[in-house]
Amino acid sequence: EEVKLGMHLGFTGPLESMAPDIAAGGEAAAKEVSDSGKFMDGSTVVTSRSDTTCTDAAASVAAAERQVADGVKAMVGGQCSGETIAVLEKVGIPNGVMMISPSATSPALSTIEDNGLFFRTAPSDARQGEVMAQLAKDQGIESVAITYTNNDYGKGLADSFQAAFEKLGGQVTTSAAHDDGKADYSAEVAALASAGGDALAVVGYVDQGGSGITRGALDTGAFDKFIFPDGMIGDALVERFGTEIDGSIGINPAAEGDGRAKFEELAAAAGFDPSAPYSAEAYDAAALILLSMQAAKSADPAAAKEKVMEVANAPGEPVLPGELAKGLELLAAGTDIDYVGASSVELVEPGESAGSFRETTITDGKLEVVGFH
Amino acid sequence: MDLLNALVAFLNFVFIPAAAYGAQLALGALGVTLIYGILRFSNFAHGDTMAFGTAITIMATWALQAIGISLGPIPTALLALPIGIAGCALMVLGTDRIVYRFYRKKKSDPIILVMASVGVMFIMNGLTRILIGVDEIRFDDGARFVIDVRSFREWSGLSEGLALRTTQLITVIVAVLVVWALFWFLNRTKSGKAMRAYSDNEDLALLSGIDPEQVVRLTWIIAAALMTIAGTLYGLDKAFKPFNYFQILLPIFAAAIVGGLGSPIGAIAGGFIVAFSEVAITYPWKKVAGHLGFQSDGLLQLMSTEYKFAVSFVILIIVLLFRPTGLFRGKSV
Amino acid sequence: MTGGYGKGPDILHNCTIAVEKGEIAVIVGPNGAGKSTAMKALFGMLNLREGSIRLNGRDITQLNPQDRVKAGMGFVPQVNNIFPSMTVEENLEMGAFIRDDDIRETMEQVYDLFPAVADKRKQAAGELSGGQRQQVAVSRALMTRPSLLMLDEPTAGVSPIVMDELFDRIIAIARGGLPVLMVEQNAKQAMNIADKAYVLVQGANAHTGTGKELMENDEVRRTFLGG
Amino acid sequence: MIRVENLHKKFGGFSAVDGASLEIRTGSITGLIGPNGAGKSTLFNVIAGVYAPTSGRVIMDGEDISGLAPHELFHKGLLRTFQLAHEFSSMTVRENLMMVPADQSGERIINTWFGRGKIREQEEQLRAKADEVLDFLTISHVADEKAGNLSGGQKKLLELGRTMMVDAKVVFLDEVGAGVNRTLLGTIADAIIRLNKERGYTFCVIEHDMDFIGKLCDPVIVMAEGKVLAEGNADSIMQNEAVIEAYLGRGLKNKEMIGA
Amino acid sequence: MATSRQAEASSKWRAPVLFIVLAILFILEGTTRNALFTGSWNTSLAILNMGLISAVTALGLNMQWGYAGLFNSGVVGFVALGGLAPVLISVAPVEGGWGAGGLRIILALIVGLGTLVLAAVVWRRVQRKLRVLALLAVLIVGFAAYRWLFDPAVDAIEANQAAQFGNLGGLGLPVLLSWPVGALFAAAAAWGVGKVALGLRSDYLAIATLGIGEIIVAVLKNEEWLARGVKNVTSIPRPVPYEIALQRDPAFIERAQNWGMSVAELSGIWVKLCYAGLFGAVLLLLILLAELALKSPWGRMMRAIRDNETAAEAMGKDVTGRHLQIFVIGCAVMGLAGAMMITHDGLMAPTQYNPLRYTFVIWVMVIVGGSGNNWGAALGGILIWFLWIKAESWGPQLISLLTSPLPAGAVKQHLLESSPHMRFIAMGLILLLVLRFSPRGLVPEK
Ligand SMILES: Nc1ncnc2c1ncn2[C@@H]1O[C@H](COP(=O)(O)OP(=O)(O)OP(=O)(O)O)[C@@H](O)[C@H]1O
Ligand SMILES: Nc1ncnc2c1ncn2[C@@H]1O[C@H](COP(=O)(O)OP(=O)(O)OP(=O)(O)O)[C@@H](O)[C@H]1O
Ligand SMILES: [Mg+2]
Ligand SMILES: [Mg+2]
Repeated sequence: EEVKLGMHLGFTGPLESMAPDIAAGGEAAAKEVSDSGKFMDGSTVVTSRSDTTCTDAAASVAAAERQVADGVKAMVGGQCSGETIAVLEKVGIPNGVMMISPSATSPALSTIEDNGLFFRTAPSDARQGEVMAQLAKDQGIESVAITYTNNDYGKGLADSFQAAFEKLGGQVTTSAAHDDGKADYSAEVAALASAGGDALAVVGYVDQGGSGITRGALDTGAFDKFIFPDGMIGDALVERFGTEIDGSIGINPAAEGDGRAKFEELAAAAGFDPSAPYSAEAYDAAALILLSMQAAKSADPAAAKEKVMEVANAPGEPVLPGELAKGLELLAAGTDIDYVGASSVELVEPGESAGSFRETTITDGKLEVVGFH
Repeated sequence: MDLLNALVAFLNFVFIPAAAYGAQLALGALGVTLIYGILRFSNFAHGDTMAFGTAITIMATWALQAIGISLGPIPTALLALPIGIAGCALMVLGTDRIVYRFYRKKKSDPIILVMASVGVMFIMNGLTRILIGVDEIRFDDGARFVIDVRSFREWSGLSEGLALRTTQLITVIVAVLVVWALFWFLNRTKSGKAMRAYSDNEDLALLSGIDPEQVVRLTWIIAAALMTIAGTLYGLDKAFKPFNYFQILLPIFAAAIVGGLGSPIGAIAGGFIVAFSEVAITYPWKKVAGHLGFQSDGLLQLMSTEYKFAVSFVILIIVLLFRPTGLFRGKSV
Repeated sequence: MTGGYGKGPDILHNCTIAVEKGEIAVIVGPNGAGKSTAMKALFGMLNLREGSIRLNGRDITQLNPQDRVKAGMGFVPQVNNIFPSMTVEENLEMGAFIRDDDIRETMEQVYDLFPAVADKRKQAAGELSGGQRQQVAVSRALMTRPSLLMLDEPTAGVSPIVMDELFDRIIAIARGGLPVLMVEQNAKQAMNIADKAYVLVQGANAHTGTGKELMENDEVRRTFLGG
Repeated sequence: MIRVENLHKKFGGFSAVDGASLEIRTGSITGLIGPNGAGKSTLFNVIAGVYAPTSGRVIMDGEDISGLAPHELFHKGLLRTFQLAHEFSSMTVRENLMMVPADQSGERIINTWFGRGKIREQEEQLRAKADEVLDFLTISHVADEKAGNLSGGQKKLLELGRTMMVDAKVVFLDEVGAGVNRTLLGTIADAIIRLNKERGYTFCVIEHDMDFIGKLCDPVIVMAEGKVLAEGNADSIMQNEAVIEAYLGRGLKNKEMIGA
Repeated sequence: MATSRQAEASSKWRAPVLFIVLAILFILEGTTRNALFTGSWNTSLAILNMGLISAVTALGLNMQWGYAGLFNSGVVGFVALGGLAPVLISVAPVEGGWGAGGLRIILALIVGLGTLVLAAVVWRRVQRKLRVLALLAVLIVGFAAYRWLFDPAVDAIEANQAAQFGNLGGLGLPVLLSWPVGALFAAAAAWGVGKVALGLRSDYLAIATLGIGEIIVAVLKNEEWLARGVKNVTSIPRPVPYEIALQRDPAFIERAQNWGMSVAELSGIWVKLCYAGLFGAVLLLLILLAELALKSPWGRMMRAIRDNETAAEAMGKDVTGRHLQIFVIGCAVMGLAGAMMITHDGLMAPTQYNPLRYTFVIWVMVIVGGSGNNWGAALGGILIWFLWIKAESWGPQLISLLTSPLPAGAVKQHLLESSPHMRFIAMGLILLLVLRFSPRGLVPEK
């Protein structure tokens, strides 16, 4: 049998530069499973890409319909929350297609009526905001300025960070949005500089406005210490700013263990950037879909969806990236597994990442892991 | 001392960035205005053509860097510019030959040309991405700063810093040079006047012995040069990312319009007006006021930065209400 | 010549027009007869379906307009005959576009001829009054120093005094050896100075003769020249 | 009656109309002549509401109408034609005429949905009227042509035709004659006289053809450099030295060269 | 200028034939499965539904551009405003939302508007010398009062159950009611915009409206109290049944079995057909009204104004008034389309309103279809939307076809990776081809 898996991501549009690495993560997992020959009695996995445009719900829905017409059983996606909700309501649920999003973080997805078909390996904004606030406080930061990318991810995370930080007694001097892909960020930088603060929290994307703001803040000497959440963490960050951002804090979902290292090896072999935001989550999303099908012994999402939580969480034998064959074997043998994956997957109801986070500081122009939370 | 601090803060956060941004917009607007003035349509492919020209310049820069050529403190990309311009010129001339010429011959409505330019925009948009990818690319080398914050603080002893990037300085200088050259060309040379004549009355230009196709070619070549220069300077100063080049179209058009479409001097003025209004009106005066002795809890911000481009558009509309064809009397089709 | 606009019907039907050195030829005819169309056809701004155009014995039917300018034809169209946003002086410079020699002398001559134009030399031509524009348009064509001057209703909208001046100039130009072909509605004056006149009706030659002859022809006078 | 009081219109620093005062009597055919650039068209444009006057007033039947918009003046019965024809180029010649009358019930969008019957009736009347006007102007053969394709003179006739579609009080004609065949111009003159006699239109006519002016106008007002230079009946004007000097001239100097 | 509007004699069969071609495309999409089509009625109908909405939007734009020559490039803003209506009308009320500051906000808005009106009056009435001073005084006082009323109310509303709501909430009325309300929203905004901006000329108006469109979208993004801003409003009620409910309905299951289709598939098709019926009815009604208006003296007057404003004004037509009228009507139609779209998506996400998709593509629809012709605009709307969606899969396929002769390697790899961007190239090519071979649109104005 040939199981079709869709990579439903924003290949064009504002996040077009992130999508290829995310897709590559998902495809790597699919290929690993397919090549192992152990997937559902020698079934193969075929992936296909479709474009969500990230912003245009109608186009995303139409593309997803096409995937379903092509016989796709499950999708890794969507990439952005709004479009994901539309696809879930209009395509996923009516057709009974399972969707695991690597990057949609909106709280609305937690409460949505999803018929049990939707999961996400991305952490929720609320939890990350709290961790960020705690870390900042621990580093002795008393006041911060926040700039966030003007979408539901940025706004949600900025809000939860602000609430948590203020609760801990910190002061938020300003919280202002920036739009991605704009020509110039001088005005934003000037405003943030004027508001001041011990550090600047850049809730954005590393290859988008987030970098533009950081660049401006550094060049004008407005801030020299930054707090970077998951959208900003990646090799691109240190490549771009190097030692200039020494002493800044980074937070991204990951857990202790060698999941991450294994994923990096595997990505190097497959030729994509493992540090790119959400590509590890995409690997995990694809792996979870396929492992749960294996557990259910059926490619039918209706059956597989029941197994996702079981496969993802303890108890069971831990499975890391690159070990999917082992996971398949164990499941075939009826043994329970605990999929850890590249981003330490731990799902809580209603099917989203519990969120364990890795704290890094930037030292000598490198991301240095400090601890896990 | 505090007065100086206030002044430096203003220069550092408002004046210098706005001046550089204004120069970038002005160069872009100059190209838009030229095409509008002479070929009589709003070229929506402008942003994406800028991206295309820049992409070629970047590849040439890489080639130069690979063989070890550099300009010392000045970015190598400037050396690669002629190649980028040539590539971009070939591209737009080809586009004109395949697309626009047909409508020109048929004397189509300007709107048809505008729509054709939307088609070209889509294609350029895809081509650039296929050529060089969607990722952000930095290609500036040489010295980053003419003045940097730390050394300025040490030198001056002020608490505020001042930064001037090499690219900012180059942008402003190049903008001034280009504008001057364009003026000289349009108002003093025979070819330049022929271009204006053509834009005024095509049939009569023909009757005066002006070869329309030659005028059109010349226009496209100059426009390609302007687009590539603008795109490259912008990319040097910020970073190159194809997606942003579509987004910059909006402020560029705003600049061209405030100044008056078809008027080169208007394009320059427009660029600076848009840039300064975006940066200055949304600037929180808290810090400057603090240095001047007024402590304030609020940010003293007239308008939040979320609405920054709204500011430039409101200015645009007000200008147009009082001067319907822009500050410097542009044309209208 | 036979021809028409685009794919539309023929507007000129087998129409013949000729002018010799030193002559003034005038075309008259009712509105819409095809006079302007004939002028445009001579200048190559319209596709001829039949017939040919010769200049000094050379067949120029295939030349494009700007080559005809180089071959020595100067033309003032009936409408849109100036560059509105350029100054009057620049309009004249554009008239001399194909010339590489010094144009100042010609320009002075033209200014002498039309003092009203000289007064406004720094003003944008689009801001001039109707009659002033007309003068600028004729001036522009003179700047080419053409070997054939074609004027489409040069006196429309100019005041009597200027019209007299214009006709005077045209006579002088023609006597200087430059053939002049013009369309006129001010038929009485035009016929007076015409060496040759054509009456065009619906794209075809209806009457041909010297100006005087046609003036004396009752029928022509009543139906085409008025009064 | 229309009275212009000390009217000024400046473009930048240049006074195109510089203190003109004149009167157009009801029922007259007033001629307005003057050298090129005297400010005649500008004066028309100010009266017709295209430009606001820099200073001065325009009074129509005792009411100050300076600064009113052109369409408001139209409703007060003041019509004008343009020196450079302003046709509706993509519409047929007949439509150009049919669109003129005001208060067509079909011009209210609501009626186009709920009052079709009445519209049809009105349209038939308009059509008949337009055809009548076209006939009169000898251009009925181009009734279904796009107006943009007309010859220069035909466009001029169309301009005039539009003013004949409604019952105007005052009609301003800016160089109807320029570019119009002289035979036809004679016909137009007759038409103007007839409209003036039969329907009581008042006319104000700018024209450079002195035969036309002579045949038609009384009184004639001469403008020069933005001011009124002289006024009187056609004959006296043609004898007026100042007018001859500035405007009429003394005929062809080179006449003797003709036929030489 | 005028030449391109001249009709080359075009056959009266042209429009029907093209509509039949379009229908065939949709039927192929629904029935045949190959490289070009998916062979799924679900896909076909999904495209059709959005196509119908696009057609309505295009119709609105066609009224402004095609009838009156108004270059509105702020389509995105008016579509977005219309989209606000389903949120405010049909979403369930937020507990405590109105109580927290609803009245105060309304008061603030009234004060804000009042200030502007007063400013305009002052500008007109007060004599020259004092004008600027008086104006500034009114504006400053008004702005201060507005902020004093507005800010606390916003804070209170946004603090109310911030994570889930933080907005005013809707009225819980039937969603179909929100369609005319969406039209009203857009019309009201258009009236204000038109009062200010319609004096501008062609391209200047274009850029001004482009900016206004962006400003409206920015308001929707940033004013959370209104519709949650970028945090989106989801689960907007539907006027048609839910697939899931149908799938559980025994009668429906039986019907599916009778017809030999899977329940999931039939439920999808059923729901989409319901939408198609609603959207189609709206579209046809609008075309009918528009055609009646256009083929009457009103339409003639509009064309005259489009052709030559100066002359129309001299012929007694109130050009400014008519422009305002058609601008408001056109925008109302766009607002209606916006409300329909949000109802169809079930989601209000302001980040989706980008000008490329909601302004330029709509323009492409009108021009390709044939500006000035209602049937043309509708045809263009549906066709371009079809191609826009299909380009998503055709683009990559085209590139894999083109690269198939290339040897495997970095270049081929790079090209394949870039294949999503073929979408734009394909779209551009289609546009250029249509413009080339039918520059006045597929169904030109007569
Ligand atoms: N661009 C055009 N396209 C199609 N038909 C045209 C065009 N220009 C003129 N015509 C038609 O050609 C015919 C002759 O026009 P032309 O301008 O040559 O007349 P004319 O003799 O110069 O008249 P006038 O004395 O009024 O200027 C007219 O019937 C007119 O409708
Ligand atoms: N928009 C304008 N800007 C600047 N100057 C103008 C403008 N319009 C007219 N003028 C000037 O005003 C003067 C009067 O022009 P107007 O058109 O009224 O003359 P006219 O009496 O109608 O002449 P003609 O008989 O040649 O039509 C001219 O010198 C002209 O240059
Ligand atoms: Mg003619
Ligand atoms: Mg005049």
